[in-house]
Amino acid sequence: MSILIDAKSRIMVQGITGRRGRFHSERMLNNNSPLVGGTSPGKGGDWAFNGRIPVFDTVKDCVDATNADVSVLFVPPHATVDCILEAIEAGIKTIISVTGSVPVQDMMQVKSALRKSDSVLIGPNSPGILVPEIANAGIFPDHIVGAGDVALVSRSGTLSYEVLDILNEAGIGVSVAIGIGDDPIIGMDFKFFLELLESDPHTEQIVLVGGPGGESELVAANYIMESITKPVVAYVVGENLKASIMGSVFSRNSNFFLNSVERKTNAFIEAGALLAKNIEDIPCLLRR
Amino acid sequence: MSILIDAKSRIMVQGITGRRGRFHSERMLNNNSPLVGGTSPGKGGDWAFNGRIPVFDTVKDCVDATNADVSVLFVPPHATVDCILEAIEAGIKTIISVTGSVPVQDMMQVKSALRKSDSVLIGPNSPGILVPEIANAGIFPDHIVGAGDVALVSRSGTLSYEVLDILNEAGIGVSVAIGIGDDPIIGMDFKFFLELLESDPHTEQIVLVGGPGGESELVAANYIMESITKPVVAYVVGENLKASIMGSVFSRNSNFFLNSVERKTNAFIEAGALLAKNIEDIPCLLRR
Amino acid sequence: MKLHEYQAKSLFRQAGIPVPASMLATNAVQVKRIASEIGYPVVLKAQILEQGRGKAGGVRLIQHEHEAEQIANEIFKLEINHQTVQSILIEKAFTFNKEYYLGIFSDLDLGSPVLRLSEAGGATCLEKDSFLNARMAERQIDIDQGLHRYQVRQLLTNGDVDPSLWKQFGSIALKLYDIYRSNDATLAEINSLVVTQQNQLYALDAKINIDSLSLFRHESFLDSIDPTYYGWLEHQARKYGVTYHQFTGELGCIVNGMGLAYLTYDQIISMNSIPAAIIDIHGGSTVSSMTSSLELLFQNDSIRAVLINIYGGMTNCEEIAEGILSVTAKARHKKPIFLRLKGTNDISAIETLSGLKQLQIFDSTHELVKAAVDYLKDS
Amino acid sequence: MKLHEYQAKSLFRQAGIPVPASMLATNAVQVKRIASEIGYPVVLKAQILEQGRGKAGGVRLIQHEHEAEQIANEIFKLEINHQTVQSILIEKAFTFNKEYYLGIFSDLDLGSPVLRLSEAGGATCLEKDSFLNARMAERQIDIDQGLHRYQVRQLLTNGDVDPSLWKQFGSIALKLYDIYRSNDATLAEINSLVVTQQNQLYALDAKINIDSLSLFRHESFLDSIDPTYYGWLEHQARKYGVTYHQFTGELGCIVNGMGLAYLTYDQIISMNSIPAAIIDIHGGSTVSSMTSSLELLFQNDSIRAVLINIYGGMTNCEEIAEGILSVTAKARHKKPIFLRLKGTNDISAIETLSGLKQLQIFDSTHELVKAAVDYLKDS
Repeated sequence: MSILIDAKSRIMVQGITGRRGRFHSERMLNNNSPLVGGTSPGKGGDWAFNGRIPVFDTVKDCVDATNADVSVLFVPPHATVDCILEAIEAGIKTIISVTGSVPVQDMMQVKSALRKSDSVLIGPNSPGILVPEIANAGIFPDHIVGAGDVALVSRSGTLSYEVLDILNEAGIGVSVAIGIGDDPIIGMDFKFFLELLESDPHTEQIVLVGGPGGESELVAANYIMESITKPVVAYVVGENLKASIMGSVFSRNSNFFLNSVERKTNAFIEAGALLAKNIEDIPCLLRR
Repeated sequence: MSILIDAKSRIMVQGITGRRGRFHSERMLNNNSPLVGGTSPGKGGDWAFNGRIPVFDTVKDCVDATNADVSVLFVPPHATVDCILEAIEAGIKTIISVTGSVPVQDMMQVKSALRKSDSVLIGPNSPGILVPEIANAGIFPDHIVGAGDVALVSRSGTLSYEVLDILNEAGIGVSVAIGIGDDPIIGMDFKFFLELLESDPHTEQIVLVGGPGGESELVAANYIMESITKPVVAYVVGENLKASIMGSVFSRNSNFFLNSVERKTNAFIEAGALLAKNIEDIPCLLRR
Repeated sequence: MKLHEYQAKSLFRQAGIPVPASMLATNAVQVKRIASEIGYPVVLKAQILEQGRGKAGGVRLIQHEHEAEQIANEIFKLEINHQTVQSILIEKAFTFNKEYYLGIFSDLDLGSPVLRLSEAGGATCLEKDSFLNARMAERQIDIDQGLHRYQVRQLLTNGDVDPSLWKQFGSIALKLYDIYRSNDATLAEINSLVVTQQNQLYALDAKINIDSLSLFRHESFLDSIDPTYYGWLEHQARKYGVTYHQFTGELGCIVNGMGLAYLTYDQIISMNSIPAAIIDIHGGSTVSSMTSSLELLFQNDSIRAVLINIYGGMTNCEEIAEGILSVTAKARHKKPIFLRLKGTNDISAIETLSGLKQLQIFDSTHELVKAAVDYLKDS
Repeated sequence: MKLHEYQAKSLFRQAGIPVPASMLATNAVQVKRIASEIGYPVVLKAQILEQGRGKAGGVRLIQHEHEAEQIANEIFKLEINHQTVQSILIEKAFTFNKEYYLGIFSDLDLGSPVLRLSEAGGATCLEKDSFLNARMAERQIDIDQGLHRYQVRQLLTNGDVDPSLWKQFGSIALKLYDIYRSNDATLAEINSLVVTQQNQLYALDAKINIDSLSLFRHESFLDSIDPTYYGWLEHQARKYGVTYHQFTGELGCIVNGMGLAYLTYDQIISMNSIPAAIIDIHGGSTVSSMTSSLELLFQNDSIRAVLINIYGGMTNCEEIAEGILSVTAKARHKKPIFLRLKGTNDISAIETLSGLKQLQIFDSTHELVKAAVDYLKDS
């Protein structure tokens, strides 16, 4: 059980007949995620996976027929804004964009549409939401971790696998693992998830994995100080990157890198979070 | 006393130093309308009319200094959308665009902004709001009519003068006269004002003056039937225009003229309004 | 204002909407030369702004070179609803399997653009009944968010359009919307949008109306206004910032505001007469717009009397009086003027006009119209 | 990606933002000829994409013809931060009274464009302290509603800009925003915007960065990518859809995802080593992106070993293995490979790699990096 996705969730996939969409939908079926339908414009009326999953032309058609309330997107970057707006209009509650590398101004339009709606966007460039034993709404590797009471919120997808792997080795299970997305602009930030996790009865401790660039971690640290009572373990990758290197080598946007990793780690320490210096240290910082 | 404007209203003028703005602002001062300030970008800090009225660069500055809550626009058509959006953002409650001939797509943007705000837009191409003995927020001729308990809502500006003149000749005064605007797209329609007038304690009877084109009168007739208990006298100009003439001669938009004057007059009769066949008949249809 | 088909197609071509190869000609010899370049069969299309040019013989298919000049000459001789044909578009003839209608228009009541798609394209689809009977779909567009592909897809799923065409429909609709927005159009329409045997969509016709209120930011369109369509008088009036409505009678009218225009027209018709013209000088008019309008009416020999019906709010009556005086001061301008002048500064305005012999002043629209109509009947 | 000044100014000119007369030259003789055409004094500006070209001598004022060739040659010989000068913009020299900064940039945290105006323009205004100390103002722009003149006016009223310039400021800001929007820029900036003695605003410099994620809809910019700036390897990598980060060491790395790139970098540095390159093949990578990336590293003689750190979610590990096999099958590719391969389909992927002698497989990032760094130290 968890935030955003639970036993009653009904998941659909936008782009279910594409190469990636088909592959990961089939995985979802095999790991017993509650996949109820998908879209592929022009293929409405077909059935995928040996007649198990209906395919629709539009998200609206799929929602009308299946009551889907979570949608996972496997569509090309240029189609992402269109598919997210379609999902918002169709009333999807939780939209997960696995697709990344979405143009910045497209995402600005999406953010504007989100503000006027009740939908939640995870990503773009998110591995999705993993709730062990309930659903793998996205692309988390199967069997990477078991159920438990630690929640993981990570900016990077691959780092979230890395951390889940380390937790699993240490015998720790999770209530939920969320990749908030590692694109220049994403839907929901750390703070949004911290707020949900604070009141989630299935979560006792929180692991937050951040990185360089932007101020999402600083906002999160401030929020932890003010409003989070559950123990938080924070890890920020990129400690050896200097601002000069980030600006030129890992270049996305020079302003974006004004907030250094050091500033972020200090903020977490001040906020009373436990700071993991190395990624391998996370398990021993969790209260056992 | 009246709707939208009362003794506590504070009126400002956007474009107060332009030819029209200066002329009509001075008239407002002379007829004791509560004019408190105006804008003219670049002239902030000046005083107009022998130091009686302060001039500001922006609507925000004017609102901060004078608490203006009504703004009357005397600006060129190409600047209208900009000035209306500025007034909305500055929190002006009642925006009156005397300027007309505003491009259609500009007004579409304005309508969208209005929907997200608490502001009310009268016009464009409106003579404004006249509340005898309180304020002439716009360009109604001075002394055209006295105070009374009949409200006038008219699409055309010049026709509203015509009707007020006729009422005045018949010794009838008004609680308020409103020109809703005669541009292709306007802010508030007949229905909006009918709703306010129904609950206005100073209004006993309503005169509605419509015209060809659009469906605002049809919506109003339906609303009168369903929700208006006060007596309504309706007059729709253009009875001798045929759709073919309107489409080609008085051409604005052919779809716009699908709803003929005859359909509108019939709708008002069905709604229980008293129909004035000629404009001169209006006084004798009002209950004395 | 309406654009000619060739102008609209040029915008389509720039935006990347597929259109058949075509060129414009202004005489029959040109037509023949161009047709040979394009390759027969070709379609000749009269470039006029009236609907129904097809029924009037303004659109002709040419199979062979020897027909070209003669048929072109026939088209150049056409007069369709008082319009003559100034130019012909020569277009590669197309064979197609199916035709659709795709359009975006400004819905003034909604205050939004609307996308409309119909499976009945072609000349008859605009007739009201057939349009309503055909399978069609509409969708309001949020002007802030613009048009998105999924919205086009949603319309397409309501109909019978083959899914292999959906992407093309989406691309064309988005490009049409860009044209609509960037040119301040009130209508941008493809009728018909056809499917070729290669399963490609092509815009066979193109219709674009530009919001005339927006022309200050699209000055290039002002150069392309077709004087044969608007008529010389309407064209002149536009330049002065006033609106000229032409009718067939002998009474020239000047009013301020559409409401007063409608009222004056209503009353003239009620008295069994008909105006020659109604010029709307709009609110806030100036001395020069009054002067120019009055000159236009005085110069027109078929106009025997002038009616001026002004109720000034924004308009300052003194400026109206000044305009009347400056025009009537000229010796050749002696047509009788019937005036009603009320509103802002009316008393001082009427004083300045007191010495004018050709002028009669009235107090109400009704009295004004009656006097003018009676004068024309009696003289 | 950054545009050159001359490219940005060409966009300015098309949009109607006033810029001084200028032309591009690629050799000193051309420079002299163009300077004579434009008329002295002129400014020569090295077209390179690094900041600080002024301090490095890349911007020179030329008063007389006899200096032109020599100074041009001096500029062509410059190497600024490893970049050589391929072309020079020759621009009419301007005398001006005052300079401003005007820019629009994408604020990634806000998820909105931001308009920024500062009364301190010029080369130093970008240095952080001077920028913050100068009078300046910012305003978030609603992407749906766009930028409006009143918003620019509101910024101007905060400052000391002469009101006679406000209209020009408004027009230029709106045009700059159009450029920003229609080209998917992340930055569109005028530094400095100067006031001439005739009280006209001119954009003396122009800087535009295009969102590289949007290049699929701006293909013309792809042709204009400057290979001297991105370097040949970065340029190749872009074509394969992967991102190449160049460093100075001997260990070539391939990872999927920025997080893993940072982690791998962190750990290499912690062990007192440095990578030669990190290639991010992103999530959902394919056999071909893996193959191309590995080829790039193998072809580089300064790279002595390859580290591959993949945790597949979207990425199917089987495709990674296939890529490794296809490259190592070629005889000349025998550099040692240190691999960590986990995630989707990892077991079957690792099975297919079992016979590969040059390959060592590890379970965690830490073990992987340690083994690779130790290898380089020991050999």
